Amino acid sequence: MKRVYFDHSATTPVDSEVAKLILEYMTDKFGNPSSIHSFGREVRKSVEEARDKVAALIGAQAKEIFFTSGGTEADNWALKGIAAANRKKGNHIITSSIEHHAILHTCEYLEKQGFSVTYLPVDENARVNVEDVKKAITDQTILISVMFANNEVGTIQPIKEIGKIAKEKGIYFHTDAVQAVGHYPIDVNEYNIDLLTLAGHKFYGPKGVGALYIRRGVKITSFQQGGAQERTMRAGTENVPGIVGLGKAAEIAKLNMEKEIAHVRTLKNKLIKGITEKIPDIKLNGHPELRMPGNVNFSFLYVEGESLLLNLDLKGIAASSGSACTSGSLDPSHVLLSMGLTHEVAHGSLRLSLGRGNTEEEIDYCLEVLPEIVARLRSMSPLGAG
Amino acid sequence: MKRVYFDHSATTPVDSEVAKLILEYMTDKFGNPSSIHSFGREVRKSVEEARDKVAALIGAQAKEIFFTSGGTEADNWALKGIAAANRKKGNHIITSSIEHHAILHTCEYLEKQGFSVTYLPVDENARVNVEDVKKAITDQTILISVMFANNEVGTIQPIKEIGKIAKEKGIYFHTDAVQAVGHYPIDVNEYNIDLLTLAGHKFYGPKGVGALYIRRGVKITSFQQGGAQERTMRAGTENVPGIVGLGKAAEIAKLNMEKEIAHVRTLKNKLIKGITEKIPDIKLNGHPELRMPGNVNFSFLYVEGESLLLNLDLKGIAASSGSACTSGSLDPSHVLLSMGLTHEVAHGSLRLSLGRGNTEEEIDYCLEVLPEIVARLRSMSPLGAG
Amino acid sequence: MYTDKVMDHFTNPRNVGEIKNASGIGEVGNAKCGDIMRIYLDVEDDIIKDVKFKTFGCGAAIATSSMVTELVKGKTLDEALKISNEAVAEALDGLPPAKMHCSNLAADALHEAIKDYMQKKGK
Ligand SMILES: Cc1ncc(COP(=O)(O)O)c(C=O)c1O
Ligand SMILES: Cc1ncc(COP(=O)(O)O)c(C=O)c1O
Ligand code: FES
Ligand code: FES
Repeated sequence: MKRVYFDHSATTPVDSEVAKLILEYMTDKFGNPSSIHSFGREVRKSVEEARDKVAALIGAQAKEIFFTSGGTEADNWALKGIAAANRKKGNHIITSSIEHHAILHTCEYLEKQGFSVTYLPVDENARVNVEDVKKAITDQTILISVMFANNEVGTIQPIKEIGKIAKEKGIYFHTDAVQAVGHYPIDVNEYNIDLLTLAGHKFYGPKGVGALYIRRGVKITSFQQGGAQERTMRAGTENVPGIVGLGKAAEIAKLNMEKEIAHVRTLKNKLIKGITEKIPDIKLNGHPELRMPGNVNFSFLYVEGESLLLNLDLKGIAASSGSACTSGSLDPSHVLLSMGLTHEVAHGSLRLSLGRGNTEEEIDYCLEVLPEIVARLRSMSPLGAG
Repeated sequence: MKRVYFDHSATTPVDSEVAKLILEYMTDKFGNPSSIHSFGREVRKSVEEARDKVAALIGAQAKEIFFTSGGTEADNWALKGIAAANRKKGNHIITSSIEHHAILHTCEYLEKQGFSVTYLPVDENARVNVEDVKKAITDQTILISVMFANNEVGTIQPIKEIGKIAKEKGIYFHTDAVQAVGHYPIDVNEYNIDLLTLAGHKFYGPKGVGALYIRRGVKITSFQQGGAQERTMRAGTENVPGIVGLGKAAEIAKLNMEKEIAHVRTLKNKLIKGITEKIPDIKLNGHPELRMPGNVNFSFLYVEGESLLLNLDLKGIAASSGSACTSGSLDPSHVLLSMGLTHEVAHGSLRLSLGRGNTEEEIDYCLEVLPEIVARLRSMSPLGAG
Repeated sequence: MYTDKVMDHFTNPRNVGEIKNASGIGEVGNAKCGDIMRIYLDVEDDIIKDVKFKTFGCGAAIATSSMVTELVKGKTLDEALKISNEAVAEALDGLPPAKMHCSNLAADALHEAIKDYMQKKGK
């Protein structure tokens, strides 16, 4: 059967050049960068070259990049590390209500440790209001953490404006840019970002490796104790193949970004247009313009997301949903609820996230099968016109 | 030039079968295990099969294995997680003075958080005395953490005896088995181990992945907050290729263990015999019998480790040393000092750690070049017989 | 994730639809968790002559709805009342643990429909 992958926001395949490089660093260049012999020295150099490449992708300096085991670790580190190092200055953190769980659950953890957290609301397009950020600031505020782009609905936040406010007030600004890095131009200096989270597996790099950008001078504690790796800030034998792969993925992303944005955006527009024309009673979730180039998210009224997904899967199409049933929790997506969707409508959401390998034919195929599936499920539904 | 790798305790090359599998899971089976579509389901299954294999290697149940980003994370998690979850029961931890920095520096971190830590001494062979463990226990003791085998001198600790004591007293017992797993038979039930750390890159698996074994019923907090991965105990998108690779490495290790131990032990004995016969004024570090099958560690009096290493490296031989100069710190190895070596003698230590790929010819080659190098360095030394 | 039987009932659900002038209608579930099931009964002489369902929900919700209609068609009301949610899950060769409580409500909907019938008949 034809297999169509429309779930790039969940994870991406590893670029074939990246994979080849990783293979080389597993079997030939397998040394430990802490070793002083030739096996160690050759990989130490490669790790530093990868650091340069990751830094270049976001306009940072190499010394400001610290490799982690992924986005979740970097998010945990940013929040807990800033909290621990700046507790004397204050105990208040500002974030948004639509962050990834790696941020939200870490905030809940910090609340138990005595920190106080403001969860900013969002509008119906999932955007944070810059005025709300200003109003939330107190003399206790030590950190603002707002994601660059949302993983479910793709909405891009007013990062530049928030960065400006944070800078003026002397408050650290962290952004979880896991969904944006490699797919959208980012410059940490232009945006006044102090800390930034990225993860390899969201832009054709390997799983199990990510990075935290920490602006020089930011006060933060180390995350894991042990050896002196990552300039004593993150102990543990470096995941050399992963790091080298991340570097390569960053290099490729920077090189091809414009071309890929154009490609993915064309497909996205075609898909949105097709769905809108072919299927009644739907709602586009997320901001109509300020959204990630590859993100398509619709709610199909009277229909539940998991059954939609399973039907698409039977046709070979891989997608994702904000329905509770896909996550094993009771409530549907906190993002969709924060945007003001009712439970029913949130349950009927479908995310199709496009990537560089997708084609027009795949969009056509999806536009062929999706209307039938929605119609069939609606004919079974006790809700709505049904 | 001939390149000889005698630094398997630092890291190992990835087994070629393991590497092939990892490649497959980067490019073909690249799904996110949390996804419910076919790309997700196929890898979810592979992750669980890998868990079975890792569990089988140490006699655990699959549900007791939690994947981490490596040995350091697992060590940090074990100590901090037990400390946080059992603080009401007590605030005392027992460990040894020759642990890896991933344990020692985490203990120092916990001391700053109000915990009290006993660092047990070791004898001249780097062994902990079981009576010392007993004496150190107070009614506040919540955890004993003693490594299975030491990374520098290879000494194997009285794990079974310590496990018995811990069980009798109702105290949790953690062992950092990073050096032993895959190279030495371990059964967590026979040894009464409650928590065990392992790392893939020490037994021909990938870097950037490890595991913490947590016996069912042990009270421990989660390590990273975020998604519901690893049964909510360790958030973050699973490093699927790494985990699958770790599983394969575990399977291979279990299958070949006896054969490999025999192979490596033969080489080790030949190397120890050769060095002893050919070079005067040396000292074998670590226990003469109770040591890892592939570990050779000598101090060469009147000689400094880094210059020894660099000279060996020039001849293509990769080794390691307990000299301060190789680690960037000022003091030489805390392990060698704890064993009672003087600073000078500790500085002259050389570790040659053998692996499955090494050959008799490589041992012969080393026995050919090493005596010359030592003699040359000694002729330059102001110390000793010079 | 789902057994073959679940997938069979999910992809080819039996007895989907409504019954005009049904003898009894039962509805359970709530939108919060994402499951709403409605069962329609046509009862004659205490025997379920016909049964139909409409369901908004996940794969498990649709499959259990379909299965329960198959189980009760032609049965007496007493027999139908004895069918439990667990029995429905079992008839499908089991459900994933997370789905057992959330979407395994089809027997409840059936019982509600029978109750509705009884009330209408003034029993
Ligand atoms: C916005 C966002 N933040 C954080 C994460 C967590 O990253 P990872 O799962 O790679 O640890 C993800 C992806 O899962 C994400 O989409
Ligand atoms: C005994 C021991 N514990 C812990 C570690 C740390 O493991 P990793 O560097 O893979 O995080 C190592 C290896 O470096 C080790 O030898
Ligand atoms: S001998 Fe030179 S730094 Fe130690
Ligand atoms: S619809 Fe939510 S679990 Fe079934």
